[in-house]
Amino acid sequence: GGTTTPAASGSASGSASGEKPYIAIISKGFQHQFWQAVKLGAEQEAAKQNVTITFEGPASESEVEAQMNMLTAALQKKPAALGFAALDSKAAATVLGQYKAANIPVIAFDSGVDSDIPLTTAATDNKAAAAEAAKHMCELIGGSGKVGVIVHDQTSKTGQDRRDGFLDGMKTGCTGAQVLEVQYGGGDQAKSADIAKNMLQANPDIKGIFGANEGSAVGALKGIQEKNLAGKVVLIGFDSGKAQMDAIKAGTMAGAITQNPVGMGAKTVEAAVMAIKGQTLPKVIDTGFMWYDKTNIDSAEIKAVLYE
Amino acid sequence: MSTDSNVTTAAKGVRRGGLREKLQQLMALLGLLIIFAAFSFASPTYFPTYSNVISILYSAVVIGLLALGATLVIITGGIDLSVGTGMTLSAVMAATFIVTWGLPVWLGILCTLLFGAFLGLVNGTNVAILGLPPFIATLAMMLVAQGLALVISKAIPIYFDPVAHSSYLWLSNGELIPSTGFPNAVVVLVLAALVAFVLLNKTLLGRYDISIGSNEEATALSGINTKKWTMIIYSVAGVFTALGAIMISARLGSAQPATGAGYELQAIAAVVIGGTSLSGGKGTIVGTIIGALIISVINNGLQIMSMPQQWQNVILGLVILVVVFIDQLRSKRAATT
Amino acid sequence: MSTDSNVTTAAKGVRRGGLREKLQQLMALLGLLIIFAAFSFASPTYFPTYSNVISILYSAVVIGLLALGATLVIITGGIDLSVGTGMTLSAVMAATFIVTWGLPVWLGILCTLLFGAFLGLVNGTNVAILGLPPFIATLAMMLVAQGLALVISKAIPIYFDPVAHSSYLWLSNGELIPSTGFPNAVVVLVLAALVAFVLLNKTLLGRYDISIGSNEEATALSGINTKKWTMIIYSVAGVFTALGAIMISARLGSAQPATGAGYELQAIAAVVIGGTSLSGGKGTIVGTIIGALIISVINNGLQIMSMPQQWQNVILGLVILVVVFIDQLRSKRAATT
Amino acid sequence: MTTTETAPAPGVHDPDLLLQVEGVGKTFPGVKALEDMRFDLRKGEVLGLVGENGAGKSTLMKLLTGIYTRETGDFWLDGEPLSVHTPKEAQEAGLSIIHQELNLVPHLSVAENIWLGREPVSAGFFTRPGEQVRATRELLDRLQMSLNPKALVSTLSVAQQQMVEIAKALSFESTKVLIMDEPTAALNDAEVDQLHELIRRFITPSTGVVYISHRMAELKRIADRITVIRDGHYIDTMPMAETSLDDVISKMVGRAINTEARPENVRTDRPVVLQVSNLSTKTLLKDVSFEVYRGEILGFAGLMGAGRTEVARAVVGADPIDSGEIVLNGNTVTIHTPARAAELGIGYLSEDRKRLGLMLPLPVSHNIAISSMSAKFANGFFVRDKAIRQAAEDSRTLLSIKTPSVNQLVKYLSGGNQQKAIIARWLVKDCDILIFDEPTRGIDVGAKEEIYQLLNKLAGEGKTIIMISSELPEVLRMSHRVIVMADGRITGVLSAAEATQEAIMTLATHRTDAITTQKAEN
Ligand SMILES: Nc1ncnc2c1ncn2[C@@H]1O[C@H](COP(=O)(O)OP(=O)(O)OP(=O)(O)O)[C@@H](O)[C@H]1O
Ligand SMILES: Nc1ncnc2c1ncn2[C@@H]1O[C@H](COP(=O)(O)OP(=O)(O)OP(=O)(O)O)[C@@H](O)[C@H]1O
Ligand SMILES: [Mg+2]
Ligand SMILES: [Mg+2]
Repeated sequence: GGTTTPAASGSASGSASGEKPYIAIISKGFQHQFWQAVKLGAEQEAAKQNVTITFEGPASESEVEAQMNMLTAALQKKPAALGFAALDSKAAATVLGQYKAANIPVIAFDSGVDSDIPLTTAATDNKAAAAEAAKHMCELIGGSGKVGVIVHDQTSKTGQDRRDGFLDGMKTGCTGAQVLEVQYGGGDQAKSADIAKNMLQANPDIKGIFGANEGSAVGALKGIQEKNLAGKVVLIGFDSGKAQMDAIKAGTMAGAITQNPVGMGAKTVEAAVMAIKGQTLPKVIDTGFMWYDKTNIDSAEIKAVLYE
Repeated sequence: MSTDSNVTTAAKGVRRGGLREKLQQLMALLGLLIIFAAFSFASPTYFPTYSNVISILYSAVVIGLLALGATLVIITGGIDLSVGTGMTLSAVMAATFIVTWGLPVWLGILCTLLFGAFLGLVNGTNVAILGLPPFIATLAMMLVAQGLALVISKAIPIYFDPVAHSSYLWLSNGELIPSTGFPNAVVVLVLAALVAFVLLNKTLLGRYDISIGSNEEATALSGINTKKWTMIIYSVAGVFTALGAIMISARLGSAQPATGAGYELQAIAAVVIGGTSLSGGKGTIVGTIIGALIISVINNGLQIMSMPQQWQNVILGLVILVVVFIDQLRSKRAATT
Repeated sequence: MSTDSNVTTAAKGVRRGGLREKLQQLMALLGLLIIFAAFSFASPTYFPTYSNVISILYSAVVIGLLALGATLVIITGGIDLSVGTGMTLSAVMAATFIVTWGLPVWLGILCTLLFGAFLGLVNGTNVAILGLPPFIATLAMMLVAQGLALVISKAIPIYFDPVAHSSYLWLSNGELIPSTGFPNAVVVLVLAALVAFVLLNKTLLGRYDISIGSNEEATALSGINTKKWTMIIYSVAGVFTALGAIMISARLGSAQPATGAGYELQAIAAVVIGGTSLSGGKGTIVGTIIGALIISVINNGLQIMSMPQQWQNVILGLVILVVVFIDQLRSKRAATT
Repeated sequence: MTTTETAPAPGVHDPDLLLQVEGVGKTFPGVKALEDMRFDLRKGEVLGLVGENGAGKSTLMKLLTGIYTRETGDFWLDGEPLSVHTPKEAQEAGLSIIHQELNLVPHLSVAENIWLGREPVSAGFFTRPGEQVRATRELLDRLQMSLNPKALVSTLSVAQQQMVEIAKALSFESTKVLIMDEPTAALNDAEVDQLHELIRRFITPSTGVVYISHRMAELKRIADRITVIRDGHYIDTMPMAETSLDDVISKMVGRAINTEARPENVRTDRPVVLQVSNLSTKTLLKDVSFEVYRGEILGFAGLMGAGRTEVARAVVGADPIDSGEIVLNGNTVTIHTPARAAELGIGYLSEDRKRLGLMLPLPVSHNIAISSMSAKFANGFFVRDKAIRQAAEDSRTLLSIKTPSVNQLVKYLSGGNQQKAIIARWLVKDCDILIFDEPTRGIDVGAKEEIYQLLNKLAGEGKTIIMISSELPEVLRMSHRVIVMADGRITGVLSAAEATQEAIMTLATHRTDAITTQKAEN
């Protein structure tokens, strides 16, 4: 949850009133650790910039309508700026138009918004990030063999981008490998564990598994462990979290792609403040992604973007 | 004392020309107003504004429409778990008809409503003819519809063209009465509620609905074709679901193949908050609409108050408890006086 | 048998727990076996192996435990929508007790079971004392538990220490009988099912459970404190939910505050597939376990067959329909012969 | 000549009286059910309690047994003030009751129902089914009832369920006062005799029975004294031996009633309306064939479980038939649902009003109108509420249904008035063939006569009536012909002239070889 009462700024330039400007941030979720990390970054930056924020998102990444309702409710509070991670950017077009009409600057984050309303986008290129995972997968399995893919969601933009990025990466960069039918575990670790086990059951010669988010990856790890194959199957994950980091250190997971969620949150607030002040912004703020494994997990650069 | 209160509550109460029932609805409305007033007090600047009231109404539309259909089904003593993903599938079909096949908007809408009726008919057949428990029949439909929505859409949202299908989008976002900010979706909900009200209170369908819900076997022995009517009622519920599908896809400008799961519980909650009994035989349309509004007001109000999100569910849960409890108390008291 | 000698067939009636009922369960088991055989035929190399059977059993544990509690509640004529998020909250509490507070594992487990009983007691109180419809009471609990799980865990998973809490993790992953690959979780499910079986069939709790579900008023008129027993039954269901929480958190090595929603429908589906009637008064533990296994086998089999996932739901839905339909047919036939 | 006893004097609590009730009042919304009610029960006697439908008999008994709370009045048991608030307390004080409406738990067995709340247990929690069945067998043996202790109650017929209720009430060792609210409404004569035998054995110098019934002949046989109430008021108490039935009836209804009218013989020149040939079902019926003439009242007699209800249900399509043919007005018809039967002009009034007759939570008017909803009370798809209310009001007058309003929920009516509401349903529907299964169950003498007259009138107008009844006098009085069944077969057809109690009983107990081949499931 964000800070308490929003600043009563009648206009978009809330800073002029002397009170703290209020920035509403609507994300794609709030329950998962990734979003908690984004929120943390946003709150830290807000404290630094002396603004108040609220941070909310629907319970799951398929609740497009719920996100619309949050957008309209936030509009009632007349924020000085909006940070927005769209579940479906076209669906939001109308409401964003209302924000524009009310002169409220919009900063997109996490994934692009298909519209010219957002002043800038602070996002990870999920496709490129997943392609990077595919590159490492190919290397680690020696360029051939069966690879399983467990994705958290087949309809959300992140889920699709990571899936497609990985599949494209494998197709173009790893022609010797055979990628199995993609399975979806909803990010639920227990479900993903069962999926991984069943994949291994049906394909005992699997060489690698890619888990497209933390829940999928940690679940896959459980499945591999329950099959007593820990360390024998190349497992690549996404994002951080204690379980993944421990597994990488222990060698049961080969490595993972991490984004910079804390940085993403911070950049979003920073951009919003700049927008309130009328400063110009770059069209895209790439918050980046990085590959990490046993070798670099303790480096300062990686440590800075991981969360437990 | 258990028996005493059991029997004595049962023992009490006369229906005086439906006066009590009207009173009961008035009280539910009062509950809604109290919640509204509380939020207005907590956030006087942002909550009780014209535009926020419209936000509230707008966000009640889809759940409201689904709940209307669910009311009719629940009154038979059944339940419909498929309204959420059934809506999703119907929305995908609407987009398929209009976007993929290029049917004219009016025809696409008609086909979608028919498709909804078909889904309902399948539920009704499974319940009435195959004799499956409604929970299972509609749970199966929930799973099947969820899967088919993904299959048909290839798990990708289908977008309406803002120009070519502007009339479709207008159904939700447009304003019949210009520059009032009053979206058509709300008008649709009101009209649908009226239709449901007439169906339930003035037609054979409504009479057989409550009769089946009160005692299906006795109704059948009275010479009513209860199977036929059960199928009709589920089909009509399917039409309301399809209407919900049209409204949500018109609002979002697209058919989202993954939304919808979870809507069924909200819709059923709205129905029950509105005073309809899950054991059948009893229910009102006005109550259902009030139930949907109560959920919508609470969600909106807590967001406006910037309540930390994890607390929102806690409070929603508690408020539902309190509202239904008071409703319960009141109807008990009303019964004793 | 002297009383029976002068009675005609018709006058004798049918006994519960009699041959017919046993036959019925045998048939449900047969359904399970048929599905199993079908998958074995479709994937003879990978499906019918020892290790895969263990996978199936393992993945049925959590739903199975939740379904056991749900069976007891459903037999009263109630429903428990809070088993999913109630499990999540209980898991968070288990981790809080053991990891955060550092209680010894055995004490932490005890506290968790008590906490589960407490959640159930709240549900039971809302139903029996406040007279709320079970659907609403447990829906509210579902929302509250979901919120509280996030609040207490600060929305961050709580990890057990693989060394310090190894005995906790052993509860799910360990093998009582070494190198059989047979996880303790399955043993726990079997024991829990035994306990539930004894409770339902050999104790007053079971007797009053059926009696309340069958005719609450007559039960109360017989001098039974139906409110007290309803509260006890919901509390016991809460204990099973907490046991599910312990099993899932021990398996994952952490309490995940955001999972659990949706598990309730699966648990209820398992109960109903197992032949328990949602209108109360009738149900079996063996049926519920078979129901949980049927769901688990279908999920496992379709994944082994690499069925595209959107089709998995469609097929799961259809199989549920067919299984329950055949069950229905059979029990109707059995009733007429 | 009737001797009116002195009414129990207020304030005097005679220790020789077992139970004394004084000044009891109870009001329901819109209804004053009881006002200044009193009666007393002597030690060792059976007190008959009579009154019209809705007079307040059941309400009084529910007050006594702690189900309702009384507003005014006092009870004394053995000269001690009695104050009970729950059924359990009443039980502990020594008051056992058999309710008018069945109060069993359908999904439990006979034994489980009898001992519900008093189960034999070990360690305070574990049931002992063997012990329980043994105790039940003993009890049933002692009561000479042929019931299977392990049978699920839901699979028993109404009559058998009534036997379970009776066994349950008699299973309490400490019972001093046994209250029976229309215990015989579902029983036939043989069973009534059996029940009376049980009652006589129950009576000791320190116990007593309150016996509510609408069957006067029965009261004459079992009751020592009789108390009449009317409209919630105490009227009179008389010794049974010195009282004539007509006297009781006139006190009850406040006027005289002709109880002798008997229909003329059916004229055989009338056409056959319905012909049923070789009807068999999987459950019970074997080769049932009969025909009914236009304007005939055809009685169906038989013992409990003879299959009369099953014939009716099979004919209207409520149960599947195995083989057989139904010819209606010369045309062979197939009837799979009661809806189809209704379409063809056949209506069926079920014997189990609570489970298969009433929509309890709905108004009286709905319960009356439901069958005719589309035919009479709708303009196309839209319902005409005014017409429904009018028809309901008319029925209320015609059958003198006692209710504060036709909008009253039917569950709040007294048992007999509920029955009248269902009869009204079929009178409104205007069917050519009416199958009435135990139509006068729980209906008071006065109203019964009115219903008989109505049936005669309907028959006179050319309607055909099939009347299933376990009350032999009723069958004898009303039927043009009587069909007797036993074990799923028709064992005889008697003309009005041939039909006597003896003839019917001989045929009803006429066992065919088929019985022995039927295997019992156990
Ligand atoms: N729970 C109730 N609520 C409202 N009215 C009631 C209720 N119970 C009984 N009454 C009314 O009280 C009156 C007395 O009913 P009661 O059941 O005692 O009659 P009864 O003498 O037993 O009649 P019957 O012979 O038909 O069984 C009736 O008018 C009935 O409608
Ligand atoms: N579906 C069924 N399953 C098991 N038993 C049944 C079924 N239907 C009827 N019976 C039994 O068959 C017997 C015949 O019942 P039916 O009701 O036809 O007899 P009846 O002559 O009307 O006698 P009464 O109504 O007095 O019991 C009853 O004992 C009933 O319990
Ligand atoms: Mg009565
Ligand atoms: Mg009968």
